[in-house]
Amino acid sequence: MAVITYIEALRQALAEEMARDDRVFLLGEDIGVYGGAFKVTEGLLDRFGPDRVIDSPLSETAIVGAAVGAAYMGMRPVVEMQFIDFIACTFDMLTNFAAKSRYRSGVGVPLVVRGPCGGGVSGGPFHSANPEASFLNTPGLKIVEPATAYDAKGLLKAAIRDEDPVLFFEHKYLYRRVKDEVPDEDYIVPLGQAAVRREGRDASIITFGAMVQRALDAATELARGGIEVEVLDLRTLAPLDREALLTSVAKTGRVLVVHEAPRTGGIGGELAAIVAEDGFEFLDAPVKRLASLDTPVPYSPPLEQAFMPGAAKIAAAVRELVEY
Amino acid sequence: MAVITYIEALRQALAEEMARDDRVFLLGEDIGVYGGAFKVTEGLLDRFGPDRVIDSPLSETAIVGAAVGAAYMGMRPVVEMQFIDFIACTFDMLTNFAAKSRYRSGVGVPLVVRGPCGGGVSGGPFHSANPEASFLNTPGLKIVEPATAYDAKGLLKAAIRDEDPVLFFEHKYLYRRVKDEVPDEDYIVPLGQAAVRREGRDASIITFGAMVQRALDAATELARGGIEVEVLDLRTLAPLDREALLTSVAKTGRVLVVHEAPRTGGIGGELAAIVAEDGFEFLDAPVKRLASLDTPVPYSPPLEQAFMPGAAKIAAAVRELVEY
Amino acid sequence: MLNQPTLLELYYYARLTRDVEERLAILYRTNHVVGGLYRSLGQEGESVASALALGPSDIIAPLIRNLGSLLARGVRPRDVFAQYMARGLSPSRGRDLNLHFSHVPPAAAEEPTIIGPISMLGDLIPVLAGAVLAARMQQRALVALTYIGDGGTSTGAFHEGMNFAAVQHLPLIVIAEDNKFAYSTPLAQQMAIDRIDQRAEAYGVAHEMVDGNDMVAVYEATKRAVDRGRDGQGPTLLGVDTMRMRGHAEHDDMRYVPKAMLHEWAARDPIARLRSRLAESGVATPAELDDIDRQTKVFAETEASEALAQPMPDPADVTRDVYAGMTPFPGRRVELLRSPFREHGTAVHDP
Amino acid sequence: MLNQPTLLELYYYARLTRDVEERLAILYRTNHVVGGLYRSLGQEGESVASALALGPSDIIAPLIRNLGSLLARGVRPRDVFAQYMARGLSPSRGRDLNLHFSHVPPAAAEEPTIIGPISMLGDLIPVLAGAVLAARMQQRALVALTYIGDGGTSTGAFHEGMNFAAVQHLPLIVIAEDNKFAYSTPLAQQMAIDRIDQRAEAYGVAHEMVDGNDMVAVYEATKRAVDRGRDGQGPTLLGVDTMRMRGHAEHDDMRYVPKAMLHEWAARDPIARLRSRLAESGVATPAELDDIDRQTKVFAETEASEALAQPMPDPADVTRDVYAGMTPFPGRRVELLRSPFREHGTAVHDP
Ligand SMILES: Cc1ncc(C[n+]2csc(CCOP(=O)(O)OP(=O)(O)O)c2C)c(N)n1
Ligand SMILES: Cc1ncc(C[n+]2csc(CCOP(=O)(O)OP(=O)(O)O)c2C)c(N)n1
Ligand SMILES: [Mg+2]
Ligand SMILES: [Mg+2]
Repeated sequence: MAVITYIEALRQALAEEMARDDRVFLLGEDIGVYGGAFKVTEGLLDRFGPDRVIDSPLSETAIVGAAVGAAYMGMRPVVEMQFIDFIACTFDMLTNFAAKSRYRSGVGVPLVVRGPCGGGVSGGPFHSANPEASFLNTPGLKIVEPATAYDAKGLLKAAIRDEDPVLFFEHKYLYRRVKDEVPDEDYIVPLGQAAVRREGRDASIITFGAMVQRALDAATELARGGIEVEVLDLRTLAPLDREALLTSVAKTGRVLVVHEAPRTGGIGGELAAIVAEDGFEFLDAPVKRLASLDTPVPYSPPLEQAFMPGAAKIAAAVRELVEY
Repeated sequence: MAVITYIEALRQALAEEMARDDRVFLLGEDIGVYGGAFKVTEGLLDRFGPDRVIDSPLSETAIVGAAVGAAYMGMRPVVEMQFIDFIACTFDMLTNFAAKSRYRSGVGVPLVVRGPCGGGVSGGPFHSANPEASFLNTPGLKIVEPATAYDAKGLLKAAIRDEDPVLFFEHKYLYRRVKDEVPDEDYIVPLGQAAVRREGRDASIITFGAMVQRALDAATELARGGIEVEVLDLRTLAPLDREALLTSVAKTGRVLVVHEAPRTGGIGGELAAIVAEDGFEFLDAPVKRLASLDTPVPYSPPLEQAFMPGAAKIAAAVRELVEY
Repeated sequence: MLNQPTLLELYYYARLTRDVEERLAILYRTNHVVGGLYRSLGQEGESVASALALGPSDIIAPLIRNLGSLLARGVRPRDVFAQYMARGLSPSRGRDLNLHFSHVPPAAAEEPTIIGPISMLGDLIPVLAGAVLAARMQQRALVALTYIGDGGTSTGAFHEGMNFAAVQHLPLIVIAEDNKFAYSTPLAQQMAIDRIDQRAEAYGVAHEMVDGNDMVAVYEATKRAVDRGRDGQGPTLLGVDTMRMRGHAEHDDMRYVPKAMLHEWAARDPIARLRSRLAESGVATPAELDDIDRQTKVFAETEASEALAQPMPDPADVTRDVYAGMTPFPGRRVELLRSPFREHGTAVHDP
Repeated sequence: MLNQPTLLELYYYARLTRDVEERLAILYRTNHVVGGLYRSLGQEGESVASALALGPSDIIAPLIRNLGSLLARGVRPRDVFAQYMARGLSPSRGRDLNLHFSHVPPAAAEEPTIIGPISMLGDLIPVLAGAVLAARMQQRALVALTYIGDGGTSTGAFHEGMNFAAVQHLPLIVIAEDNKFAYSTPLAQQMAIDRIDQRAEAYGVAHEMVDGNDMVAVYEATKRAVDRGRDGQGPTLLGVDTMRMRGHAEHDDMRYVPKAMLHEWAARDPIARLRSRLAESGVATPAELDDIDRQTKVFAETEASEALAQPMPDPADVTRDVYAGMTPFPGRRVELLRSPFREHGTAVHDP
C-alpha cells in the first residue's frame, strides 16, 4: 500500500490500463508533450509514444467523435477535456452518437471522457462546472465522480474497462489535496456502488465528489453535539446505487442531499425523488437538499464561498433536519 | 374569440410580435421560403421580408450565437431549431454564452430558441427529444412548454418580450391536434405561472406539454371510478411555479409527476424533490413519478408506445397512489 | 476505361437503388413506411460509384440518401425495407429509422464495416476519422469513406472532423454532395463559395470536383482518393455535382425548386447516361441491360415481400440493450451479401 | 505612411499594454491576482494596431490576450487590474475573470460596443456576426472586429460563424493570430496548412496575412478590412504572424518552446520595432518616446493603485442579476476613456 494523491492515482490508472490493454489510448488537448493542463497525463507520452497519447487540435467535437469511431473499431479511447466545462461543446456527440449507439444499432461505445470538474479554486463561470445533471437524463451514459485517491484509481480503471461510454468527472479541488492509501496490486472499484464513509443513525448525508470531505467535516462537528450522521458517497452517479441510498434512509429516516452544482435541476432532485418515492415509509422528516446557489459559478473568492455548500452550511442543514 | 390550432397560435404570436416590435426577427433553417419544416413560420417571409425572416445555413451554433450577438445589440431574435433535438448542437452557446451573460457582465440576452419537441409520432431517437432536464441546471435560462393553443400564443409572446433567454419547446404532437379558443385582442400568458386544468381532491397530477391531455383523459377515466384528480399544467418549467405546485399538494396530499422524457434525471426529480422538501407535511403517500422508460426514444410504434406514458398508465399510477 | 464487370456492377447497383426506392415510394404511399421517405433520385450514381471503389474491408458511413452505397457494399434490400417499415427484425430492431444502422464485423472477417449515421449532420466526419485512426493503430490498411451534404458542410462537426483528419493525415475520403439544396436552402444561402470542394482549402486537404452524375468519373475519382489514402497521403474531399430530383422527403412539394432546373437535370440522369455509355461502347447490349433491369426489379420486389412478412417489434424488447449488461438481441449483425450482383444477382433474380 | 498622432497612439497603447501586463505580473507574483495571468507579451502590437483602425462606434470583441485592443478602445487599466484581482467594483463585479467583460452603450452614444469573450474559444465568431447583423438591421454602419487564436480556428463555432458571416456578407473582421502555439500545441498539430488565413478559403472570405509584429502593417491591413466591410464587401480574415513570448499563462514553463524560437522572435519585438521606426523616420525624438514610456508607466501604476484600493465583492450580492427581474448592480456600465491618450494621456500622466 502506498499513500498517493488523487491525481497520481488517476495517472497510475491510465498508465496501468494502457500497459494492460493496448486498445487503450489517450486523446486530448495538450496531454502529450505538456502532460495535460493539470499534469494528469504527465510522462505517458514518453512511456507510450505519440500513437497512444495524441495531442489533438482544439476541437472537442472532433476528439469525442474520433473516440466514438475508434471505439466502433474495437479501441478503448480515453479523452481528456482540459476542463470539464468544455464538454458542453461536444454535448451532441456524447448524448446523441455515443449514448444511443448500443440501443440503436447494437454497437457499444466503450470510451471514457474525463476531465477536471468543480469549483472552490476561483475558476470562474467557465472553469468550475459540475455538469452531471445535464447528462443524467440521457440513457446510455454512465457518470462517475471519485472522492478519494483509492476510488479515483479504481473507478477510472473500471470506467476504462466498461463496455459503455463513461463520463468521468475528476474534482480539481481534490487533485493535490486528497491523499490516501492505494493497493500495490491491480484493483477496480466497480461502477454503480456507493460507499458509506461514516456510519450514523440520526441522519444520512447523500453526496459525492469534493462534498464528501465537507460532509465528513460537518459530521465530525455534529458528533460533538451528539448527532451521528451517516455519510454516503455515491461514487457513481449513473447508474445510481439505489439500494445503498435506501438502506441508509431506512436506517436514519432523515436525508440531506448535498451537491456542488446549483440546486435547481441538479442531481439532488433525482436523489430526493428516489427517497420520496421508495423510501417514503422510512422518512421522519422532509428530504432536504443543500446545493450551490442558482447562479453561474462566480469567480471572486467571497462570492464563490457564498455560492457553494461548506461544512458549516451542511451542519446547519443537518441540525434543522434532526430537529424537525 | 376564434378556435385555432396550436401551430396557428404560434404563427400568430410570431406575426403579432414582429408587427408590434421591429426588433423582433426570425432566424433558422428553412423558415423563410419553405415556411419551416412544420410550417410554423409560413407566410412570414412574404409579410416581413428576408431581413427579418432569415434562412440560415445548417449551423445551430452559428444561429444561436448570432442571436446572442444581435440580442447584445438590442434586437429580439427568435431562433427556430428544425427539431428541438438539434439544440444539442448548440448546448455550449446557450448554456455558456446566453445563460451566463447577464450575471457575468450585466448584459441581458433576450432571445427565444423555439422548436418542436416530443414523441408519439415515430420520430425515432433524434427527432423526439424532450431536453428540458439538460437545461434545468443552468441558471439564467427560462424554459417554457405550452399545452394549449391559448398558451402557445400567450407564452410565446411573453417569451419574446422577456428580457432573458427562453427555450420554448413546442410539442409537435400538439401542432395540429390541439385546437382551442384564443382571444382576438393582444394577450400574454406570463412566464412562471402554472394552470390548474382540472380541479380534484384525491390526488394531483403535475405535468406539462402533451402529457396534459393524457392526464386529463386519465382523470376522466378515474372520475368514473369516483377518484377526483387535480391536473396541474406547469406551462413554464423554469422558473417553476412552486406555489401552484405546493397549493395542489396541500389540497390533495398525493402527487403523481408525469413527463415524457426518460425518468432518470428528468424534471420529475426536481418536482418530486420540491414536494418532498416543502410539501412533506401535506403528503399522505409517496411522491410518484411516471415518465418514459430509461432508453433512447425508439422509432417503431409498438416500442414507442411501450416507452411513453399514456392515459392508462397514468390512471393506474393514480390508483396505486390513492390506494396507498 | 473500367473493365466490363465493374461497369455492369455500377449499372446493376444504380438500377437496384432506384428500384428499391421506387418500391419504397409505393410502400410510403400505402402507409407501410413509418415516417418519412428520403430519396436519392438523380443522385444514385455517386453513392454507388464511390462505394464500389472501396476495397473489401474498407469502412463506409452513408447518410440517409446513400442507399446506393449500402446496396453496393452488400446490404440486403430486405433490411432497408424492414428499417423503413420499423419492423422488429430490421437491423436496428425497429429502434431507429431508414439507413440508421451499423455493421461492425470482427477484424478478421474481410467484410466492410458500416457505420450508420445519426440525424445530426456533420457528426459522421469526426467519427469516421476516429474509425480510420483506430484502423491505423491496429495496422489494418483501411480507408474510410463517408458523405456530407452541401448543408452538412456548414456544421461545426464537419470542420472539426476534416481538420482532425488532415492533421492526423488519415485516409478519410469525404464525398461532399452538392445536390443544390439542403432541404429548401439553395447552395448560395449555404456557402459563399461556388465549388463545394473548396471547403477543403481550410484544412490543407486534397480535393477535386467531379460530375456526380457521371458514374465512371465518380468511380475513378474515388479510386484515386482511395489509392492516395492507402498510400499514406491523407484525406480527400471529393465534391460531386449532382441534383436532388425529389423533395427533401416525400412530403415536400419542392415549391422552392425552379422547374427549369429539374428539366435540365433530368437530362443528366446518371443511370440513363451510364446505360447509353455501356450500350454505345459495346460493353453490353440493350438486351443485356434490359436483363439487368429485370433482375433488379425482381430482386427489389422479392426483398420487399420478405420484409413485409416480418413482424413489428415486441414491446417487451423495448428496454434491451441500453447498456452492455442488459440482454442483447441475439444475432443482431447485419448479414451482408458477399457480392450480391455476382452471387445473388443470378441466383435470386433468375429463378 | 500614417500620420504622426496615429503613430504615436500606436506606440502609446502598445507601451501601455506592456506596462499594464508587467504590473499585473507583479500583482500575480505577490498573490494579488486571483487565478491565472494570461499575457500578450510580444503580441501587443497586433491587438493595439487592429483596434485603433476602427471607427468610434465599431464593435470589438477581444480574447483574453487582447488587452491592447481594450486599452486602445478606452478601457481603463484600473478596470483590468480590478478584474484580475476579482474586486467588487470590477466591470464583472468579481463574477468573471480577466478580460471577460462587456460594454454595450446605447446606440446614440458614439462609443464602441465591447463584447467580452467567454472561455469557450470560437464562440465569439458567431456572436460577433450576429452583432453586426443586428447593426445592419438597425441601419448603423458599423463593423465588428474580433480575434481568434490558431487553436481557436479549429473549433466548430469558428467555422459556423465565419460561414454565416460570409453568406450574410457581414462586415466582420476576424484577426486570426498565429502565435505559434495553442497552449503547448504547435501550429503543425493544429492545422495542416501553413498560413492561418487560408482557413478563409472555405468560406469565400477575403483574407490576407500580415506581419503581426509590424504595427503599421496590421493597422493598415485592418483599415483595409474595415473599409471593405463598411463598403458592403463582407467579412475579412486577417492572419497575423506573431509569437506568444510567455507561457500560456504565467504558471506555464514553456518547456515545449524551442529556445531558439524565443531568441529569434525577441529580435522582432513589435514595440521595439515601432520605436526604431518612429525615431528613424523622425516622427518622434527618442526623448519624446521616452516621455511616452514614462507616461504609460505612471498611468499603469496609478491605475493599479486605484484598483488595489477597491474592496472585494460583498457576498450578499452573489444572487443579483441572474435574471432581469432581480436587483441589478447600479451603474454597472464600463466607463470608457474617450481618448485616453489625448485626454487623459496628458491629464493623468503629466500631473
Ligand atoms: C445538425 C442538424 N441540423 C439540422 C438538421 C435537419 N435537417 C435534416 S436534413 C437537412 C438538410 C440537409 O441538407 P444537405 O446536407 O445538403 O443534405 P441533402 O438533404 O441535400 O442530401 C436538415 C436541415 C439535421 N439533420 N442536423
Ligand atoms: C472550446 C475550448 N476548448 C478548450 C479550451 C482550453 N484552452 C484555453 S486556451 C487554449 C489554447 C488556445 O490557443 P489559441 O487559440 O492559439 O490562443 P492563444 O492562447 O495562443 O492566444 C485552450 C486549449 C478552451 N478555452 N475552449
Ligand atoms: Mg444538399
Ligand atoms: Mg495560439
